[in-house]
Amino acid sequence: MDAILFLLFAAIAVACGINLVVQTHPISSALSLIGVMASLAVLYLLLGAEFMAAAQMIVYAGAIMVLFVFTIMLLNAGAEQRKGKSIIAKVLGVPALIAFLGLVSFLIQSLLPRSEEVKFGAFTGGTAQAIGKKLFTEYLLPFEVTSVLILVAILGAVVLARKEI
Amino acid sequence: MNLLNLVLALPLAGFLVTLVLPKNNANVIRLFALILSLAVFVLSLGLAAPFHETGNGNWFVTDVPWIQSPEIRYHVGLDGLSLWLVLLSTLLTPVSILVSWKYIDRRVKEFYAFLLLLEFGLIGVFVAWDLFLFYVFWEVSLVPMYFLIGVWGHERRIYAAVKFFLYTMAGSVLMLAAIIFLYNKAGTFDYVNLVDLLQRGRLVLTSQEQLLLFLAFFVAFAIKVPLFPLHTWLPDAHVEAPTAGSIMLAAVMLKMGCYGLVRFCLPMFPQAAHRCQSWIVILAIIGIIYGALVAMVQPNMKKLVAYSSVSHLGFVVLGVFSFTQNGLDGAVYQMLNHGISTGALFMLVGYLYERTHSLEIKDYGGVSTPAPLLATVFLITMLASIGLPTLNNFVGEYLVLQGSAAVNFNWTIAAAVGVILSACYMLWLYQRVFVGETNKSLSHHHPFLDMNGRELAAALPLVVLMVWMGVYTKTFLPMVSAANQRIIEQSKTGVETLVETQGGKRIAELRELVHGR
Amino acid sequence: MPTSVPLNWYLILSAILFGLGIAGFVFRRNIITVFMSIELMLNAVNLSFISFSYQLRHVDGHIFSFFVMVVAAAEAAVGLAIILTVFKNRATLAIDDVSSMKN
Amino acid sequence: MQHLWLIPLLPLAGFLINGLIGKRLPNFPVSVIAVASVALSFGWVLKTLSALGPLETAHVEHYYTWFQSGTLNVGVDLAVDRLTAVMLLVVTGVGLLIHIYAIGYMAHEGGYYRFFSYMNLFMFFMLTLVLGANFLLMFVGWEGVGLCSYLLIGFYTLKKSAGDAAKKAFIVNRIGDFGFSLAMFLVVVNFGSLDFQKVFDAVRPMPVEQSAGLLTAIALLFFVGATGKSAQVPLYVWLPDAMEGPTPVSALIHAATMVTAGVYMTARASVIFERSPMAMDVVAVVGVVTAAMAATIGITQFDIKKVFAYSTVSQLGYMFIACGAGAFSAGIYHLVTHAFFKALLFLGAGSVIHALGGEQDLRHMGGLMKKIPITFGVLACAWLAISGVPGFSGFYSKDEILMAAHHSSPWIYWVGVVTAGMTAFYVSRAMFLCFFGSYRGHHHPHESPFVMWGPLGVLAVLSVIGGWCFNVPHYLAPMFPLAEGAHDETLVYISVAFGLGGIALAFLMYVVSPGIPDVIANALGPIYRLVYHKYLVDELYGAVIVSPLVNGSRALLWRFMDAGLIDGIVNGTATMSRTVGGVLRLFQSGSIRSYAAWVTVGCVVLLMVLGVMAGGVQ
Repeated sequence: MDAILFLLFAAIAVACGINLVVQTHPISSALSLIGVMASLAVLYLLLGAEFMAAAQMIVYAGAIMVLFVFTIMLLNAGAEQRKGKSIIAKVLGVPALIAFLGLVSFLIQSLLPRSEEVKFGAFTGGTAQAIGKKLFTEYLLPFEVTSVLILVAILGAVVLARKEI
Repeated sequence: MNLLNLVLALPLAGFLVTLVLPKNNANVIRLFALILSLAVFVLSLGLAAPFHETGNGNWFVTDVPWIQSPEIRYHVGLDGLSLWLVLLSTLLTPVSILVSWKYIDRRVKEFYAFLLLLEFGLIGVFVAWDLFLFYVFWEVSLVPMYFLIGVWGHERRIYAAVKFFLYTMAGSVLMLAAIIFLYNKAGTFDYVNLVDLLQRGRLVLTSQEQLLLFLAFFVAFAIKVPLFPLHTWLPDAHVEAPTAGSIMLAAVMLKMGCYGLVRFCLPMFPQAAHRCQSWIVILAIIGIIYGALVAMVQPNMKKLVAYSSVSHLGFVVLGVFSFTQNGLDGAVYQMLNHGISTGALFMLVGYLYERTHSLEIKDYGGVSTPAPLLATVFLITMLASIGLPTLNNFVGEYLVLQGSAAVNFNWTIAAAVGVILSACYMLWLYQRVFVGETNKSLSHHHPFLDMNGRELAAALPLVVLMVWMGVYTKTFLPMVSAANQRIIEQSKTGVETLVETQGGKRIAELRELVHGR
Repeated sequence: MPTSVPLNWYLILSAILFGLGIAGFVFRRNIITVFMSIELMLNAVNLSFISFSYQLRHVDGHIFSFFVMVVAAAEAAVGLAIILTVFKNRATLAIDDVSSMKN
Repeated sequence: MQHLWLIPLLPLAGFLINGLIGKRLPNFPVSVIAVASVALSFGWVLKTLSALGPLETAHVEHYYTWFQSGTLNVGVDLAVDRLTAVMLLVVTGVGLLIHIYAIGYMAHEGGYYRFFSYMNLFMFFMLTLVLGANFLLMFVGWEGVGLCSYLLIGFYTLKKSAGDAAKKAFIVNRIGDFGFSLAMFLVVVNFGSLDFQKVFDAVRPMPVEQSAGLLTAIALLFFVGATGKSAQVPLYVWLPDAMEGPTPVSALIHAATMVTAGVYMTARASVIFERSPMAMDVVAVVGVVTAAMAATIGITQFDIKKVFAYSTVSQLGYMFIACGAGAFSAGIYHLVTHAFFKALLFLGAGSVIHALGGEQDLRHMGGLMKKIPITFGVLACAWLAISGVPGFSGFYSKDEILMAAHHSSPWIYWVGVVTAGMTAFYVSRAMFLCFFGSYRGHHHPHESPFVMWGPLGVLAVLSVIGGWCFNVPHYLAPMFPLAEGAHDETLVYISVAFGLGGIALAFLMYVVSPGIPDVIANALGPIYRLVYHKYLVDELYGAVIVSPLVNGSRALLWRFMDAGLIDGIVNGTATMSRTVGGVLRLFQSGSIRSYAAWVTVGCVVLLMVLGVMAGGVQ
């Protein structure tokens, strides 16, 4: 059962990934990115990371992708004009990509040959409660620092996007 | 504030004050620089006093901590070896200032400031007993010479200045690495402690380590000497440098390299020095003959004298690496003689340049008719430089050859050929410039004048010294040979420890070589 | 059909997604798409974090990917603001026109 | 304490006075200072020798240590023994006469003060050479006289040939000094000191070396120095060219004193030479070869000074034959008599040239007997002396040498006798061409003033009575034991016969029928031309040594090695660093996509490396 789920959602993720790369219009690649994120959320669940799955859907897919879509809409960015990419890039591009991915996967396979089976429910450590405990004890400092980071990012965004520059 | 610190500090003070002086009237600056350098010279004469009573030992020693974290001390002192080199630099600075009275007309202030800074650097190099301090002064003396060549030089001055700088820098960087390595191993920069540790075997360097350290120091000094393959910067630097620059470069700066060889290479790395003796001596002999032969065919006067310096300093290296008392005494004495005679030669070539603005020999001819005094002074200087007895170079050359004969007579035969060649190219130069009909082109600028009072005043002390050092060496040599005696002891005792690091046969051969017949 | 999947498949998936991210980052011409492929790469990294934390059975991996998410958010905000200003000044989104850094 | 230092210091004082303030003084005071200093020095020599009496052993005076380094201690010490006494008398005596003669000869030449200051400087160095008590002080004088001969040969600064001749003389001398200094190094290395006393005491007990050993090496190297200074076969080329200098210079330096320094040194170091038979043979052979060759060249020359120059080279060869044969006292004896009649010959020639207003070519002279009788009378004495006519000084000393030569190796005797004949021939030829027959010149000759023929007269007297009056071998007996051998009368008659034969032949050819010399010259053709052009030795040296050295070092050493190779490497590193910089610059293209591409390529390479390593680890 787990395998089917994994294969299904892995396939969806890869398909959306390719679609993101191939599509000309940014809006469609944005949507395909949302697809990838959703499938990843499911995989997180498979790996027992409920909080992360939720966070993924809410923060990533919900907030950041909305921001992307909002920007694309705001800029009314049209599809990329195909400025005559050099033929080699087109011809060589795809096979090179496949070769590269194959090489990487072979590499991982050879590096970690006998990894354990992933069963749903084998590791239920990823609950919000466990993460919360760890977050506010061991990782308190990074937590505070990231809050500052977020603040800075907000200020930056506001300053940058001002009218009269 | 003992005398040595005063003699060292005054040029630095002079440098700073000159920079502050008003830029417009040059004479005030020239006068100030001259008076200051004369004062320094007179004071430095006082340095020789204790040596005349006792004959050797270290005097005017000040040993004050300077920097704490890497334990660097301001350890300054004077012994027989460095005494006369200090006096050489304090003597030649006023002479160079006098020589460039009219020669330098633009940016006068900076010129004299750099000259005084150069003097400060040079004196520092010869008196520094702390390796780090020595390295600092080594670099300090490099900078003003770079500007002297680069700013006031002739056409290709930038190329020459950069080449000079990079050559010396490459060498001195190696030396710095060696100094730091030594510091890590011994924990001190102080030369006296280092030699003491090495001698008593408390600090034992493996023979491979010692060889590398020796080579690092040796390359830095060989570039400065300049030894045969590393000499190509000298002719360019000389041709492009102004007269004062040439005098200081030839007379004193080349001695920094030779001084370094005697002071650092021999006592600190005796085994390595003995192992490298043969190929270094061969390089020196090649330098002697090669320098002389190439000097013979130079069309440019300054290049000729520059190559003659390569030849003369080949003698010094031969003397140093013969490891005999005679050879070392001769080498150090030859350093002083070469300073005087080549300094005077460059001064006179500078006078000729001032009159005709050309250094090519073919533009000259029959100068002795319009300028007999210049011709006679040049004759005396030339004779001194080719080693005529009763003049100064002869004693040095004789002792060097004598020292090398004690070790290996073939070296002496080869090196003595250099004495013949030096006569050839010098006489040929004198022939083409001074004898025969007067060349018309000499006086088409303005009439070819003879030496005036100022020029003679600059030349006279050197001529007197040439005769004095040649005839009565008792005022100069005893301190030098006392200092050398100690260095020979240090370089000899060191060889005992070499004994067990190498195979049987080699031991007998080395012991026999060192203790001589 | 095997009932469960070995862990390194997850890693392979993450690598593939990462590769796709790089492809998009390198070949695409539109800044926003490039930006999105970077997000994709970050997601791929998150996946590998979580799969490793599954293997090690402790939650540090999750926290770390949580922080990655936070950073990605901050980065997205600032990045999009920059894209806005670029668009306002240059009126183009193609990467190649934005090369004033040429020496 | 005889204050020997006064002898050399007086001429030095003369040099300093004339050198510094001579320019402003008129001629007369300059000459007074110069001659007075030499005369005082001569007087002091006489006083010292009379005070020291028989001089059985050397009288040494130490003044100060010149330099001291380790065990080697070289002091400024002067010493007088019988050999030095003889040399002192010759140097100061003949020197004084030549100085007086020079007053007249140089009267109307420019640079009067410069000439006399150099002459005094020469006297100082020659006296130091003779008086020196160690090899190094002798070397000081040795190089010093070389310097003065350079200055005086090149006295006429405007004449380029004079300058070149001076340079040639100095360099050839320097080659000789090269040998001398090498010998000194060997002496110090093996005997630890340079003082004559110490070295000779160390050498005396040493056995006579059968094969080439240490002493032979030292002796031969000393002899190289002697050939350089006394113009023997390999290094004689500078002496004929030295005639460019004024005639008093030729007389003083290139006849009487400097060139004899080599013979004096060989006699001084006789202890070493006697213990190496090989070296003695080399000395004798070089002597005889030089004598013969120089005599043949002398026959063909037309310049009167060149004839006498080659005669000097030849006579020096005789002295070295004597030294080679072991009869050092005979060599010194001939040195003394030679100083008299050769100085007289040169000064006489000078007086002839002076009379003819600078004419030196024998072909433009003739019939001067009537015009300048005094000069002729005086020269006649020298002519008979050098030809070995019995009763004159030359006869005594030359026969001593020939006896000794016969005693050691007969073939040298026979070559010597033939050369004696040739000597008589070429001197007579010069005399007949100059004084007999009709006047071929276009000047109107006038007799020289008293100041010139005065010294000539004294020298003439010395040339005549010098032989039996100064019995030098007898005086030097304690130093050089006389060879007992039978004084074979027949040998003397043979040599006298050759001498007179030479004169008669010359008389026949140049007075009776002047046409014959040209006939013989054409008959001999190429041989004559070869000998006339001095066996082309100068050209040979030029081609074999000088030009390859000069051109070789210009093309090979300077252009290729220095400028090409070493500078090439240095500049090469500079240009290489610039090109590498240029390539790297292209990376900063500004386009984000190229950066991205390079980042990816970097990752790929990294991955591959990891893969390889991982593969390896497996």
